[in-house]
Amino acid sequence: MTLDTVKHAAGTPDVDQPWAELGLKQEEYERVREILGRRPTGAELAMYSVMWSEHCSYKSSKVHLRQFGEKAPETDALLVGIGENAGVVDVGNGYAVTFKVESHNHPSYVEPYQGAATGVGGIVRDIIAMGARPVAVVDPLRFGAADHPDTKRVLPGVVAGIGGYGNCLGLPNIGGEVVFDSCYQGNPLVNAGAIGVMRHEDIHLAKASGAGNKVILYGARTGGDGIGGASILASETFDDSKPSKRPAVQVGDPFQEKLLIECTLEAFAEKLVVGIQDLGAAGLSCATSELASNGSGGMRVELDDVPLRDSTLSPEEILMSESQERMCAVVEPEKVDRFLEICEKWDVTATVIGEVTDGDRLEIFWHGEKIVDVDPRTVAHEGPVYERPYARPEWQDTLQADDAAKLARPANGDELREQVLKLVGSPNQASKSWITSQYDHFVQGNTVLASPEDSGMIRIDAESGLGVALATDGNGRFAKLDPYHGAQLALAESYRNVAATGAKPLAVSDCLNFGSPEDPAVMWQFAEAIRGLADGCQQLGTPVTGGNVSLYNQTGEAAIHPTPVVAVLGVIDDVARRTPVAFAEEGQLLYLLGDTRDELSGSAWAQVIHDHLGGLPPEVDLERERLLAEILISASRDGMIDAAHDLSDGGLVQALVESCLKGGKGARVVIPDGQDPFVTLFSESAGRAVVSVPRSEELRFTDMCGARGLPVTRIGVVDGDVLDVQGQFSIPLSELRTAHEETIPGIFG
Amino acid sequence: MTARIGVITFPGTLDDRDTQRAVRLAGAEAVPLWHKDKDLKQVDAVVLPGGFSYGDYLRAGAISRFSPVMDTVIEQAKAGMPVLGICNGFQVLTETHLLPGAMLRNNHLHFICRDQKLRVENAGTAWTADYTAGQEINIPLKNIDGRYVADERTLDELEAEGRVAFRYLDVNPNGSLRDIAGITNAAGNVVGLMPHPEHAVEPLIGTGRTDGLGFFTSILKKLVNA
Amino acid sequence: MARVVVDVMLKPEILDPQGQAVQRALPRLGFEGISDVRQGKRFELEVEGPVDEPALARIREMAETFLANTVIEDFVVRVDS
Amino acid sequence: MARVVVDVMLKPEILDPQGQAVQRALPRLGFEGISDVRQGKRFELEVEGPVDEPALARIREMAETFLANTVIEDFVVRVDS
Ligand SMILES: Nc1ncnc2c1ncn2[C@@H]1O[C@H](COP(=O)(O)OP(=O)(O)O)[C@@H](O)[C@H]1O
Ligand SMILES: [Mg+2]
Repeated sequence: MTLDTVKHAAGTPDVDQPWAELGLKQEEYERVREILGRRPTGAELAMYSVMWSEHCSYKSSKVHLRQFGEKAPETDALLVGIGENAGVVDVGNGYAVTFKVESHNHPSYVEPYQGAATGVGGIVRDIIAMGARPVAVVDPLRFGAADHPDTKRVLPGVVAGIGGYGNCLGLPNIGGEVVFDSCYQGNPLVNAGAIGVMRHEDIHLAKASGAGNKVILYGARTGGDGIGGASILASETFDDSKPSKRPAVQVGDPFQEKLLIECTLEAFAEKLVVGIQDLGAAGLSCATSELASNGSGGMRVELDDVPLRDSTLSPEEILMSESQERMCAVVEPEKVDRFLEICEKWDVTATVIGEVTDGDRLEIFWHGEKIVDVDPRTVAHEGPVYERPYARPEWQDTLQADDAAKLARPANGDELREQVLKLVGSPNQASKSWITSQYDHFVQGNTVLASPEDSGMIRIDAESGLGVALATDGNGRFAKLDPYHGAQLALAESYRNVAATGAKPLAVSDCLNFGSPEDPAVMWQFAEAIRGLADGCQQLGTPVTGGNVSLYNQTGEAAIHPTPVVAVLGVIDDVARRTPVAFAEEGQLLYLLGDTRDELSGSAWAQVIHDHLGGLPPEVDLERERLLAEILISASRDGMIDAAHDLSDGGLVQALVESCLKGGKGARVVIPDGQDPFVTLFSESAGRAVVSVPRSEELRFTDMCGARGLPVTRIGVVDGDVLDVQGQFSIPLSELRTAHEETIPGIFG
Repeated sequence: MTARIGVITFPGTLDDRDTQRAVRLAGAEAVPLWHKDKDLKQVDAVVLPGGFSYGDYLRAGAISRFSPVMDTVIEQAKAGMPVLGICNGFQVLTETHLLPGAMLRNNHLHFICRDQKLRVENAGTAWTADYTAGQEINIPLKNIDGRYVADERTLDELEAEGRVAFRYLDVNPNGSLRDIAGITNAAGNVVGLMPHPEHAVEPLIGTGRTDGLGFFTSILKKLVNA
Repeated sequence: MARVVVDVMLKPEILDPQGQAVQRALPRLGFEGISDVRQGKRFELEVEGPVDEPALARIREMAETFLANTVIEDFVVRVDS
Repeated sequence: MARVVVDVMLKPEILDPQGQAVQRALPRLGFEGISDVRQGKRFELEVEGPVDEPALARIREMAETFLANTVIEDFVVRVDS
């Protein structure tokens, strides 16, 4: 076997290369040849093919994602925006927070435990790479129907994987979502988010500069993980005798990652790091080309120096391996010894594999021969960009015309009662504590709020009480009915959730889960969702700081519901002022904030009672959301409310049940004059929340709402151990508790 | 003069910084100790905090037990130095045989994180003097290998000698024999338990209760009055 | 009653963090000369009735679909003697 | 290079919920006739040098002090052939 060196490639232009097997299109392969002025070597082909994949290059989504930058609202809070491993936001007192949500959907379907575990590992490395200490994780999840046998395989594995990895890493899990819908049957969505905290001066970027600086690879040894593509390359073209039995599944080692966190933070603290990049998708191909591309010079890498777990790996495989728990740092020569010492202290393998050069090429050597010689920008940042055709699907009109107004509604108190119990016990509305109790909420000793609360909240400065809140939301049903407004509803809900805890929403990250971009209908959903989100963020003044796109979530012709998941980060000056959801004080007054309209299309009620999806989602009024948020934040700061719960899926009655059960107190509720009891209880109108107000604060609170023009309606009082809706029905808390809490363990326990 | 309380960090320890904070909140000085050092830096007592040292690979606590620092801890504990093992720290203490029995996978096989009610059965140890015997406290529990087992003879002996220090109330969260949540050695200086007192020391954080602070005030008083 | 043993090990190319952690600890404990450690699972099944070829075939199927996760693990079924 | 296997099983009197969970699931998956399942660990050690009696004695010691916790577990050391 001859090594496919740059020289060899130049002399053998006609060799057949497996570009198609590696997922490149003919034009893309031609472009690589054009860029290089010759055919690529096997190693170069490996790099271009992974870096130009949809996952790494965003080739279908780029043209739309630009709007997040173009429409970005004016803000002083953004320290690092889109384009880095994660965005960074100023939260005051010299602190900066970085956060991001990512998907690990497909791997989690193949191997739920490891897929989900390595999803957490990946997002956490993005946070470390910014210079921050990770302080919490969240996990927005979507599965097929709860009672489908495959869901019993996937869900417990995913939950155990997220817990197994996050718990072992010492990161409190403070929020997330669990949604069941048969559209996710073959395509569960496993999104994972993380937050990190640092001082402003500790921000680090993925960039290699300063000729002579050393490139250090540290963490796990490189094995044959996740390189299906490279084995095609290795076996079919270059060495037919070699078995192409490389695992596509990556196994996580959270213990190794914990060491990686500690040793990286120690190196940051001693100012040893010039640039840093985590190794995720596309492994070394990505890390070396991105570092070099973002930096000022070139880079030279000796691939022989990469520590291997499997000595039989070919250079192509080493470049493509997705072995977990690895990082790449650029370090000044005189600091290398100290860096290696810190790694040694933490028992982390670390090796100098190359250096920054004053040229502008990325050159990679193997056994002394040059096997890669590229302009790193062409690999990392100048990949193909597609303007995929998109078109509003014909069925959209029919779907929107199929309004929930035609569905039979409960006719009396008894029927309402029955439907309330059915709703709060349905898999989507039921308590998820069987899942969340498998996650550590307490580790690090700074958790102020964790699930089930409207948002998770972490104290970041014990002295001042400064804290951050994070909520994630997405409603695929609404987005299916109207992707533009569906995305805005996800944003509005997440924003409202943050405000409900008393934190001021600051910035947004998102994870856009869609079907195949090659389907114009899906592409339309995608374009609409981004337009909606970008417009919404502009209006709310919360910039998108980063995120992730997951396409091809579909089985055959059937795509998942378009599912933009939106994470909103908020800040609170003093966590002592946070507002929980629990109704804990008897005698406090319950107020409903906002307007309730007859909006049941796409609702949880329509799904649970009628298995129906059609019509238009609830109206979006972002100015109202902003006003509601201001009121919730002021009320929390000034001690006017003791509990708050935003209204979303399941409407008012769902919120009441959750707040009552959490606090162990009942409520007496009166349907406002002239209102329809069913609509009052089940409508999913946006821009609403229910709050519990101490009697002493009633006037001050209602005056404030009145003065600012927010509709406020007294709907009852915290009382007893029954949820009593006067003149309609009454349900003991114990019965609600059974309905709400036994569903999930009943299916998965 | 206040007491110096060492908090050991093994690779994979997670609750070391929280434990240091709890020690400080109680008014003592927290001294970080590193697993590779035999030297205990003249501390008056040692806490082995929670976490997943060495990833809990092989068995929880099995690899840490052989750290250099543990040689000294074992020696000093036998000489009477107060030692508290929380969660993973408790697992390490059983692996060293400073405390009898062993910790196994929870009977339901899941990691569990919950507010756990306990009864303080023995208020005479170095770490529980600020509680009263029979007092009920509520502190977080979080583990996957929390099922305490020992043979019948050992269990009977523990009961007879009052060495069951804490018992689970309301729910046995993991199948521990005789609802045992924590135990002490015969001298009362070495105590181990699965739940986490260091996560219940501030009113706002975690469960919002401060029922765990007593562990740290108990030891402080004992050391300062000694 | 016969005992059938099913050994389940991670495939050789799959990372085995547990085995690695054990191996790294050995020299510290004074055990030299072990160049690799892999950790897997061992199941002991008590089988009612004769352990003939059909019974073994069923157990192999059980191992394949349930005891092992063949995405990442290999297994061996054998009768304990 | 020789391979030595160490099997570690919970002592019979110790409750084995993992084994039980497997056993309980079997009938649901259509596997009848398994009256008991125990789940333990299997270690495969690659030994440099000859696996003679002194080497085995060292491995037995390693199993006794490290690979197994003899408060709850029994172990068996054997040379893989
Ligand atoms: N949906 C999105 N919204 C906003 N930013 C996005 C989105 N998808 C990707 N990005 C940004 O594009 C950049 C590249 O993303 P990615 O390759 O996933 O980063 P990484 O490899 O570090 O995880 C990142 O800055 C990321 O935040
Ligand atoms: Mg990254």
